Amino acid sequence: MYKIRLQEFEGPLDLLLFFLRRDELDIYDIPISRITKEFMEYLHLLEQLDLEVAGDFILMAATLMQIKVRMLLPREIDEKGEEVDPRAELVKALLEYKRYKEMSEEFFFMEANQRKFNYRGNFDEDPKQTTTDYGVLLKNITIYDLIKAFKKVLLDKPAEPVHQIKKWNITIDEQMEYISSKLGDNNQIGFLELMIDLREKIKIVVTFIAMLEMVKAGTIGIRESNKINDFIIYGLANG
Amino acid sequence: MDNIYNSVIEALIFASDDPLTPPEIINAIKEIDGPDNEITEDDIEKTVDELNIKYDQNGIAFTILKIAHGYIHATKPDHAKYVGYLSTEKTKRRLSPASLETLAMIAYKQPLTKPELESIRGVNSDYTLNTLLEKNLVTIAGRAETVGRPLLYITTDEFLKYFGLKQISDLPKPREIEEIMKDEDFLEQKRRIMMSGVEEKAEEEELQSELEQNNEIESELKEDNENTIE
Amino acid sequence: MDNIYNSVIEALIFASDDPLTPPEIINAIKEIDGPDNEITEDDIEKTVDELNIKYDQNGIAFTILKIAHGYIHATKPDHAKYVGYLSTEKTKRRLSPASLETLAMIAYKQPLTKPELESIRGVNSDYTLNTLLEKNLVTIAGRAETVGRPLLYITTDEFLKYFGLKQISDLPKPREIEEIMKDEDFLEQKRRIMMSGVEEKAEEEELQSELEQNNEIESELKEDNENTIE
Repeated sequence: MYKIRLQEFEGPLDLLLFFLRRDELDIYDIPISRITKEFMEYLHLLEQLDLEVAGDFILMAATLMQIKVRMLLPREIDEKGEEVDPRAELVKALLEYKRYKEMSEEFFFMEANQRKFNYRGNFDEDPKQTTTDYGVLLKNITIYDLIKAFKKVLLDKPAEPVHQIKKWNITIDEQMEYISSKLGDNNQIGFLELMIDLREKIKIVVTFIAMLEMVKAGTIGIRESNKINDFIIYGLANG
Repeated sequence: MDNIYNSVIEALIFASDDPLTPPEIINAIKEIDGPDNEITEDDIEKTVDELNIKYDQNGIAFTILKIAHGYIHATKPDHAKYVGYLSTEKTKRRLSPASLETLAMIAYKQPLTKPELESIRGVNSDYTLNTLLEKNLVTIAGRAETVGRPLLYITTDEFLKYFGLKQISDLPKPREIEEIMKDEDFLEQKRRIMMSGVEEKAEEEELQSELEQNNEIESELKEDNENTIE
Repeated sequence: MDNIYNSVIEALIFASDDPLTPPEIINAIKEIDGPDNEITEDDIEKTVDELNIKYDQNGIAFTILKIAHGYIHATKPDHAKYVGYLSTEKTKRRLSPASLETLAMIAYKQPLTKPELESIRGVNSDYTLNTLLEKNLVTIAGRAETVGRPLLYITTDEFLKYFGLKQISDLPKPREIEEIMKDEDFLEQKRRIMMSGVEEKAEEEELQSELEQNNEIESELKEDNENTIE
């Protein structure tokens, strides 16, 4: 039995052409029974595997069977009184198919030739002067279009998180000195009073940290105040 | 360096999608003509200079630029306004994917209001709608009778003309789209499985028939054969 | 036509990534230099011919092709192997026999419906049609006036570009049925019916002429060949 690989056939017509060519059969006198036999053998390979493709092949099998039966019957007569060959339709279909199949081979060579041409790859650096002729560039574009476009860009652009790094113009050491200087004659100061002159949030935070540092180092102490939300900072001698 | 490489280098730079570096050029040549080829980076630099002189002398409208450690072709600045016109024309001609999406929705569901459109697309569609109106691909056809009486959008005759359609009903129907665009992967997979299956099967079959000489079909066909006049 | 336009036309074609049609060139020139400019399509054709002669005489590695109704610069085929090594073209897969067959039928009989196509091919063609639509080699152009009003398929400019044709009428003529009928080739196998045979042969020829001694690339190409998609 002849080994057949399915992917070499684009369909039942292709397969029939293959049989005809392989066995050097005459297309105008197709030995229907022999071809049908070959075809059925092939169909047997296909039928369990793919219904869709097999569908096309089954249709052809049915057609072949029908032709075979009609070959046994007395020939039909056409209007001109000539015998109609039951194979005529099939032959016509085969020739029509072959006609374009041939051209697909031409296409194959055209494709191969065209693949040898390579097109230009990089257009980025071509100097383009686009701004001088406003008439061309801004045709049909109004101020309204402009703000619309601008708005769209703003809307479409997801807000990027901004990580701004700002150098503190203030140090903990400075603020420790600041606290010491504020203790004054009484050697003490209320927390709110200490902070009241500080305008920037960062300064308040740094001063608070400086205060904690000083408490930790034992240079100052903290005690309750009689005011709500306040406390007293007092200096410790010999810190 | 062999002179034929002038032309090879020129072709390589021409066709490259990115600035082409001398090592890449050398690599390509050695890959094709063997590692013994003695072409150097200096040869390439010299070739590029020669090519540029040749372009100049012959009044050719482009040149080879050296940028980012590589070479690329570019048109000379003299014609920048013409080239610029062409490229802006091109970008103006192209519909963005978003516009196309909007256009498709309107085409299939017309007449359609903006709220309906936006509820389908899930995004604000003012911009794409305006683009389409401006390009005269869609137009306004009155107002809906629903609350707020929103404007109704339909496609234009230009739309039909552009897509070669006689009437809106000539658009591919969802059923037809389905048919043509059947899950490709699925079909491809099926085809592959089928092919390898048939191949194996064919080999098996070959063996079997050689050994046994009497599979079902054959006998069936033999019967058939006996009843046939060829 | 003013001689300076030689250079402008050259720059315009060089800077365009798609085949540039004569109307596009004329339009660009008139936009910049005013509508009174008297440049014609014949002028452009003549210019392109002159440019190609100049390129030839000066041994320039590329040429202007007339394809897909327009003009585009392309490398001469001589250096395909070097360029192919570098470019992504090499990985671009060729069309499968089924796709070529389907394309041939649409190209010659366009506009063509799917039922007509399938009756000539004898197989369901959804998958190949979808592939060709996806690759923009064919497109839908309205509906036939026949029963069921099936969609009509035609080839695109991309098709022309892919096969290097200027227009559809430049396709090689298929043989008449009567010619095929008379032809003894049918028995003589001059024409191969199986594409795989043709493919191997073409690949062989290509390899012989292009890649004389390079085994590595040879095997790569063969692999490529095996990977053809529909």
